[in-house]
Formats: sequence, C-alpha cells, structure tokens
Amino acid sequence: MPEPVPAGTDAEGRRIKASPLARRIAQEHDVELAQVDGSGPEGRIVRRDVETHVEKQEAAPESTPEPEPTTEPE
Amino acid sequence: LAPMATDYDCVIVGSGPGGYETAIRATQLGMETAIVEKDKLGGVCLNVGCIPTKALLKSAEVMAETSHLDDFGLELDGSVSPDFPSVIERSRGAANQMNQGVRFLMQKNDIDVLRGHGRLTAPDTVEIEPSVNMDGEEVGEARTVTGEHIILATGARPNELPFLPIDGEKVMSSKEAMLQTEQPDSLVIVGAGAIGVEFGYFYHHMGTDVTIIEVQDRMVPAEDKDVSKELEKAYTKMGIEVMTGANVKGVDKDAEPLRVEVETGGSTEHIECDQVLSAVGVVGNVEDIGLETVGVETEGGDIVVDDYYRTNVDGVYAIGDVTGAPWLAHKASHEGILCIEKIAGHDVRPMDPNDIPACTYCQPQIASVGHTEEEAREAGYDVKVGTFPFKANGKAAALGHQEGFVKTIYDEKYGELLGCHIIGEDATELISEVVAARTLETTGLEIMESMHPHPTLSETVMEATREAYGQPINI
Amino acid sequence: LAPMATDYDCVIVGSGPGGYETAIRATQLGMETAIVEKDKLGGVCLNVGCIPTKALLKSAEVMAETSHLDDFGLELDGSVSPDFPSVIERSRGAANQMNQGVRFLMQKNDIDVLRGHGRLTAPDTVEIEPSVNMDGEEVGEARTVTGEHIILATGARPNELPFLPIDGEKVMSSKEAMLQTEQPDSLVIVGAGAIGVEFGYFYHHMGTDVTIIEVQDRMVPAEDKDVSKELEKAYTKMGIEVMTGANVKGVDKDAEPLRVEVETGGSTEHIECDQVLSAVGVVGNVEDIGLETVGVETEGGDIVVDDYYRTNVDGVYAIGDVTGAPWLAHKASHEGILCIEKIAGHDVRPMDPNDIPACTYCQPQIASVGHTEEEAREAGYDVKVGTFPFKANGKAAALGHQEGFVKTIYDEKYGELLGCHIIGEDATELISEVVAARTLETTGLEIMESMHPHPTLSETVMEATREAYGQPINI
Ligand SMILES: Cc1cc2nc3c(=O)[nH]c(=O)nc-3n(C[C@H](O)[C@H](O)[C@H](O)COP(=O)(O)OP(=O)(O)OC[C@H]3O[C@@H](n4cnc5c(N)ncnc54)[C@H](O)[C@@H]3O)c2cc1C
Ligand SMILES: Cc1cc2nc3c(=O)[nH]c(=O)nc-3n(C[C@H](O)[C@H](O)[C@H](O)COP(=O)(O)OP(=O)(O)OC[C@H]3O[C@@H](n4cnc5c(N)ncnc54)[C@H](O)[C@@H]3O)c2cc1C
Repeated sequence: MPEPVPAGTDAEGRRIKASPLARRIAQEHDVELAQVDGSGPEGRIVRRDVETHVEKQEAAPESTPEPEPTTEPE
Repeated sequence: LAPMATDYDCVIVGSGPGGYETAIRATQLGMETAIVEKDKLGGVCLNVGCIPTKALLKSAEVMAETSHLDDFGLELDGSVSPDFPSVIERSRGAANQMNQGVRFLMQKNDIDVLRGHGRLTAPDTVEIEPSVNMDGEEVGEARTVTGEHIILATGARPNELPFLPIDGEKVMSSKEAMLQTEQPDSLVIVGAGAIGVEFGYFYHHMGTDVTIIEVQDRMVPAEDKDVSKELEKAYTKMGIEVMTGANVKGVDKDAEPLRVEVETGGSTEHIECDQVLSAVGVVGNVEDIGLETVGVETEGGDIVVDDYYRTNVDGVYAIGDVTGAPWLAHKASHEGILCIEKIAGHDVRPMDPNDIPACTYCQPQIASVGHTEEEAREAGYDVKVGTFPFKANGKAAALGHQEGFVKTIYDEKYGELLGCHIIGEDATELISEVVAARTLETTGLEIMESMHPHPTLSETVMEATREAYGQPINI
Repeated sequence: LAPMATDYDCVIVGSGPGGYETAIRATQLGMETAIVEKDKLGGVCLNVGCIPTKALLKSAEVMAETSHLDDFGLELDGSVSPDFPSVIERSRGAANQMNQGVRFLMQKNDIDVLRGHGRLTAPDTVEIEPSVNMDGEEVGEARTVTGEHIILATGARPNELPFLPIDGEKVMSSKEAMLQTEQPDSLVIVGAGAIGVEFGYFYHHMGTDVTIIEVQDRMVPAEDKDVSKELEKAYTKMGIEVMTGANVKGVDKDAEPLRVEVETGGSTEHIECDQVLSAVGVVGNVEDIGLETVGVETEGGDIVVDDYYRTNVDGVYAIGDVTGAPWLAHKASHEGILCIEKIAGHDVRPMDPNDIPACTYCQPQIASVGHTEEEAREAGYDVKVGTFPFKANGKAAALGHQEGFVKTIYDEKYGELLGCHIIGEDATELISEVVAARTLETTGLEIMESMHPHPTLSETVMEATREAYGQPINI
C-alpha cells in the first residue's frame, strides 16, 4: 500500500506547500520539492510545476547541479 | 495617433449565467461594462433551464414522498394530488425570484443593461435592435455601442430533429414542457439525457404516463455504464417505460392520440400519446450575431475559442453554451470569469475539462466528474476502482433512500482521482467535495484521511475510496 | 526468555464506531483481532445515537413538509398525522439494519466477537464476564483473553445533573426519548446542544409542546455565534419555546404535570410539562474496566492519551468518546484507524482537532469545521470573513428552503481556511467539501476555482469564499 509522501521542508525548515499529486510525482522522479517553483496560490507546488521541472531536467541535464554521470565500463 | 476610446471596456452579449457573472467580475476588475440582452435577464438557466426545472422536480419529490407516508410512520387520512397549474406557478415563482436577483445585481454593480438583440458590426462594435421577449413584450431600442472587449455569451437553444419538428404544442421542447399549465395524460420523451430523464421523473410523479425513448443502448449515455444500468432499474421500478436502442422515425400529428413511430430491434412500433417532448440536446446561438461580418470562426455550430476564450478575431471572445459541449451553467460562468480575469492580466489557470462536474436531478440523482471507468482505461491508465452502495450507509438507511452507489476511479501509479460517479440520494451535492479535491490534486489517501462527518451520505465517497485502495470498512 | 504469546494481536473493548472500525482495519493489517462487547454491536452510535435519531428526524422532516403541501403545488384532501409508535418502530428498523451490518462485517473480517463486560486485569489481559444487554438479555460467558495490544473503546453515556436525576420515565435521557412509544403532550428539554435541539425538532413536529432550556446565553453554544442566533430565530418561528441564560434548579416529580423550576434573569419560573429530557452532555465509561488495576491515567473522567492514542501504560490504548470531547462518531473511528495504523508501523499524521467537523441534524441543519470567528480572532489571526445567505442560492429557491447562511473564515496572510460554519438546508453534507479542502491545505483561491455544479447548495460555500476575498458574485 502506498504511504502518504512525507512533507518536504525548505531551507528554513518550513513545510513546503505542495499538492499530494505533486508530492507523489516528485517522489517518483527523485525530485526535491525545495528545488521546484510553486505556481499555485501562496507558491503551492502543483503537479504541473513538478512535471515542468522534470521536463527541464531531462531537456538540459547540464543545467542541474547533479554529479557527472560516471561512465560504466562496457 | 491615440486610439479612439470605446464606450465601454467590456460589452457582453447575453445575460445567462455566463454573461451576467462575467459582467459582475468585470466591474470588480475595474472595467466599465455593458450587457446586451434580448430576452429576460438570467438566460436559459434562470428562466427556462436549471432553476425552474429544479423547482418542478422538488414538487415531484414531495409528491413521491407523500405516496408512501406510512413508511415514515405517518398516517394519511385522505389523499394528496398535484394541482398541476400550481406546480407550474411555483416553478415560475422561483425563476422570477432569481431573475429579479440578477436585475438587482446589475444595478448594484453599475452594469448598463442594454435591452435588445445584439450583433457585431465590427470587432469592437455591437449594433442593438429592439426584440420581443418570451412574454411577447417588445423590449429595447436601436443603438450602437463599442467596447474594447466584446464577449459573446449568447448561449444555446433546444436542438430539433429533422423528422421531429417542434411546434410547441404537440411536439414540445423543454421550454413548453415547463411552462404549459395543462398536463398530458401520456407523454413520450425523446432522449434520455439529463433533460429527458428529469422531465420523465417530473411528469411521472404528476400522474402522466411516461415513455422515454433513447437511440443509444442506455439511458444517460454520457455517464458511466454502471450508472446507466442503475438508473434504468430505478425508472423501470418507478413505472416509467424506458426504451433504449430505439430509433424514433417520426410522429403522426394528425392522429389523435398522436402516434410515435419507433424502430427497435429491427421492428417498428407505434406508441400512442398526448404529447411528445423532444429532448435531444442543444445548438449554439451563432446566427444573426455578426460572426460572418467580422469573420469569427465557428466549427460544427460552435464558436471556436482558445484556452482563454479568445476567438480568432482580436478583441472578440466567446464563453458558455455558444462554445459547445458540455452545456452547463457552471461551465459558462467559470469560463466567463476565467476569460475576464485573463483580459485583466491575471495569472489564470486554464480549465481542465475533467474538472467539470455534471449533474442530473432526477431521483436517484446522478453526479459525476472526470473519466468514466471505460474512458480511464481507454486513456491508458492502470486504474483501481472502488464502489460503495448507499445500502450500506447509515444516513441513507435513516432517510429511507438506499438505492444507488458511488464509484471512484484512481490511477494506480500516483493515486490521482481520475473520476467519480454517483447515483443516489443527494448525489449533486456530494460531488462538490470530489471536484474540490480534484482541483486540489488529491490522491485517494487524503480522501480517506479527510474526516467525513457521521452519519452523512458523504461517507460513501470515502468508503468507495477505501475500497479502491483495498481497505474497505463498511462493506 | 521468549515472551509468552498472547491469544490475539489486538483486543478491542467496545464495538461502537470506534471499536468496530478499528477491528476491521486491524485484520486488514494482518492482526488477529477480538472485540469485546457487553451490549449490542455498534455501540451508542448505531443503537441509541446517531442512526436512530436521524431516522426519527427524517419522519419529522416529512411531517414538516406535509404541513404545507400547497407551497409545492400539491393538494391535501384530508390530513396527515404522525403515528408515534410507528415512527419509533421505523427508527428501530434503521438501527437494527445497521446493527446486523456490523455483525456481518465482524464475520466477514474474521473478528472474534466476545460477548460480555470486559475489564483489564493486566496490561495485556482482559477478563470478561456475562452482562445484560439493552433488551434485558443476558449475554456472554466468563473467560479471560490476552492481547499484545489492548484498545479501550468503551464510549460514553449521558451525563446527569445532580439536581436532575434521570429515572427514565419522568426525567429521561436521550435513550428513553428515542425508545419510548408513548408521546408526551409537553416536554421540557434541558440543554440546547446538538442532542437537545435535535429532539426538540423531532418532538415538536410529532405534535408535542416543546420548551428548550439552556444555561448559556445561546443555543448550540459550541457553534459560531451567528449560527446560534439564526437557529434561535428558526426555532422560535417554528413554535418551539427557547429559554437561554436559564438555569434549571430542579423538577418537582410529585406534581402532575411535572413542575420544572428555572431561574432566569434573576427571577424564578415554574414550567409545567409531562416529561423532561436531560440532554447535558456525556461522561466517559471509565468505571469498572480495570484502569486502576493496571494504572491507566485519567483526567476529568477521560482516559489520557498521546497523539497516537497510547495511554501511559505500554500496550494499552484508548480511542473515541472515552478519551473526551468532542464526542463524535467520526472522531472515534478516525482515532481508532490512526491508532491501529500507527501500531502497524505506518507513517501516520496526527489528527488536527480543527479538522473535525460537527453536525446537528435539526432543520435548518448546522455543520461546522475549524475555528469560529471569535476563536480565530482570539487565536491572533487577521481574518477575512465572508458570508452568503441561502436566500440568494438558486437551488435553495427551487427547494423552498431559503433560511440560513454559510460563513467562511480565512487567514488574511496565507488564505488558510480557518473555519466554516453552515446553517441551512443540507449543511451536514455541504461541510464535507470544506473538510476535504482543509485536509488538502486549501486556500480560498482553490475553493473559488473549484467548479461547483449549478444549481447546488454547495455553491454557497464558493460564494461565501468569494465574499471573503472581496469578489462576491451573487450578492
Ligand atoms: C431544461 C434545461 C435544464 C437545464 N438544467 C441545467 C442544470 O441543472 N445545470 C446546468 O448546469 N445546466 C443546465 N442547463 C443548461 C444551462 O441552462 C446552460 O448551460 C446555461 O444556461 C448556459 O449559459 P450561457 O450563459 O452560456 O447561455 P444562456 O443561459 O443560454 O444565455 C444566453 C442569453 O443570451 C441571450 N441572447 C442570445 N442571443 C442574443 C443576442 N443576439 N443579443 C442579445 N442577447 C442574446 C439569450 O436571450 C439568453 O438570455 C439546462 C438547460 C435546459 C434547457
Ligand atoms: C442521542 C445521540 C445522538 C448522537 N448523534 C450523533 C451524530 O449524529 N453524529 C456523531 O458523530 N455522533 C453522535 N453521537 C455521539 C456518538 O454516538 C458517539 O460519539 C459514538 O458512539 C462514540 O463511539 P465510541 O466507539 O467511542 O463509543 P460508543 O459508541 O459509546 O461504544 C462503546 C461500546 O462499548 C461498550 N462497552 C462499554 N464498556 C464496556 C465494557 N467494559 N466491556 C465491553 N463493552 C463495553 C458499550 O456497550 C458500547 O457498545 C450521538 C450520541 C447520542 C447519545
């Protein structure tokens, strides 16, 4: 059974407002909510925001501060 | 060169729920606003649609309840019967109260009400000429006004089948069916959509012999299949004749009683009746409003608009029934408010068609939002479906209305609430929780976590969700 | 040394909505579960609480509606009157149906039902002895069972004022008031909380002369002040005598009719009546269940628990009415499910007391969640408050139930939905949208964005919200 996705917190430790769907999708794609801009009321993160974030990440992986992918020996 | 100033910031053509609510929001946003109306304020919805029909249905419901008072422990010494003209009069009273309300709102919000038939002569110009309203009174005077933004909210009117022309007496539209003060002994209703089944319920409880004929293979074909099945069961039990997969070919109007020709299962039947109600959808009012003059695009009889209700012509917008299905009052006003807020530069979110609820106010009531089970599967979702019968709900037992069920459809992967389908007592009110939850991007978990007061019918939504998640309680 | 295995993973004492729903959830979570019940399955709620009272109220509502059939365009030739014993019988029918349902659920879920009075003798041991149920039948047999987790869900019973002892005949509790088959000509109800006003509405429409006496300065004192005012207006109009700020001093039971002594505004009055209903809250069933034996802490008559319903004694939990106010069925089951999921190791979110809705099923109905306006201000919030009257709602007009309003309270800063208070038709169903939205951390903007179907009563929630945000439409 899927459990409720725990609430993320921002840099100041406050609970990040995000819709339940946004949280689940973020979890699925290993996205940290703190990196997503919320477009809903009071900056609430909604599904669209996470999806846009994921698309951007996929389109321009170099722009995200992720570690360089290590090349596996063939 | 400075642009020539227009008379108004915004001119709205049509004062239905789309038009009048948009006008109010426009003035709140600081716009000088005028509304053009050729008939009564409030449009179809208030005058010959939503409100008066719900008033009729209430009389029918009370009639239905008084037919088995002993089930409530009450004793009827004598009899109860509908006084048909009074029932109609009560309905008109509700319509008039609402209509007065809109008049008051227009005044309160400083909206200029321009009576008459409006027609675009240029993208920023509406020519108005006197018209005749539904009471046969001539209203308005000839004039021309300009507006920076013109919003067309001219609505729709009953559709007519070529072989079933509406004459308003023998073959009626919904309008005559709600206005006439003489009651037919028998009535054939063509079309088992929302309007058809609502009038079926109403006339049945007024004592008319009702037959409903639907060309598709089930009643309320826009709803989930299980809902159709349940409704058909209820109607048949009630004593309403229901024919599905039946094709009306025409009506012999010279015969007395009328003879309706129906093709069903390969053979032809003739059904006798006093009157026929044609309830086969609506068509947009796109004629004679100057669309061709200014070059506004239409498709299949609907004005074509983008996500923010802009037509292809700059400065000209369209909202509500005239933009096509679903033909619903709340869709009209939602679109209008969205349109005008976008014009005012607000950051608005386009409407998701799956967030539009649809309601049918017969008994048992029907309400739904989002995908049917079939649609969800066709859209490629892995779904988990949960249903819960009103029979197992405490309040339904207390009320003595135990027919029907709730069906909830969730996406297996993220738990998105893909659709909800309710048939049963008070369904039309229960759906609002689901719509709000969808708008807030709920999953099933929050619906289960949300404390539904006991005993309420709303618990069925939670219980159906629990079933979808494999954790049913009261079933 | 391996620990000695217990008979069950979980033993629950009490089969009210708290107990029985928890038992079902426990088995879903893979626990061997037993439930101990000394009376009927389903507790107060199903047998002498929520369900039977709502059945009575439905009869009263139908009676109320038939008293003005002409308003619906219907003609009554004769008369309608309640057959009191049949009304009671119908209510028992609803209770029994639900009670049978719980029996079925226990079987279906493989839960051992152990009849008799349960009592802790050790933190993991419940001693059971035969008891007598509400029908006077002896049930159960002596035995002792052990459980790794023991959940106390023993509920509560009507409170008794020292100067108004309940004898079940002249001075009744809610239980006798819903079971007796003889109807008093006149009734004094002490207490204008939910139970008092519900019985007031019921007996009034059965034809009894009703006086409601409340010591506080308003009816339903737990609700928002404006709601109290509206209810008092409605009750007075209905013909129910309401005395607030009035202190019952005692009742002369030897007098015939009874004489109730009331102190009000400095003077003393005597009210004559056939019967008195004491409706002054409930007290937890904490006696004779072994709390002292195993050292379970109580405070003010309630078992003390933490956020996950753990008592101070390891392995012993308590949920529902026995843990204190608010005494509500949905709180009991919510607590139970939360408690058992926590035991099962789930990551559960503690309940926010402001998410618990409260409902009163008189007409007009009352429902609320979160802070009252007063509480919100006292809590230091800058609030924006919006109200909307049912008078301006289309469906209310169609139904002919236009009394009441919705009041929404939002935080000025973030738009949090701090509270919602509804008095009017179908309030108890309308509140579920608000509860779900609160659970989903809505602001007013999403409530406005959510498409409320037209025409529904639920639109009033949206319209009140619009008013709070300074964008009212239909007012
Ligand atoms: C019997 C019936 C029952 C219904 N029940 C429901 C229901 O329960 N729930 C629901 O959501 N929907 C219901 N509907 C549908 C609902 O009435 C419509 O969806 C709604 O009225 C659409 O609103 P609108 O503002 O787009 O147009 P309309 O309400 O159709 O208003 C259009 C207005 O524009 C005016 N107009 C048109 N052309 C011009 C012109 N050239 N110049 C000036 N004025 C013009 C018309 O006179 C009219 O007043 C029902 C419809 C019918 C027929
Ligand atoms: C007239 C009335 C109307 C009400 N209406 C509503 C309403 O509309 N909505 C609402 O939410 N709430 C309502 N309530 C309150 C509601 O009934 C309670 O909040 C609810 O029943 C509490 O559930 P519970 O499981 O905690 O306890 P209960 O329902 O009280 O169940 C406790 C059970 O434990 C059993 N028990 C107790 N001690 C022992 C023991 N030692 N051994 C074995 N068994 C034991 C009892 O016999 C009982 O069956 C109403 C109450 C009353 C009196």
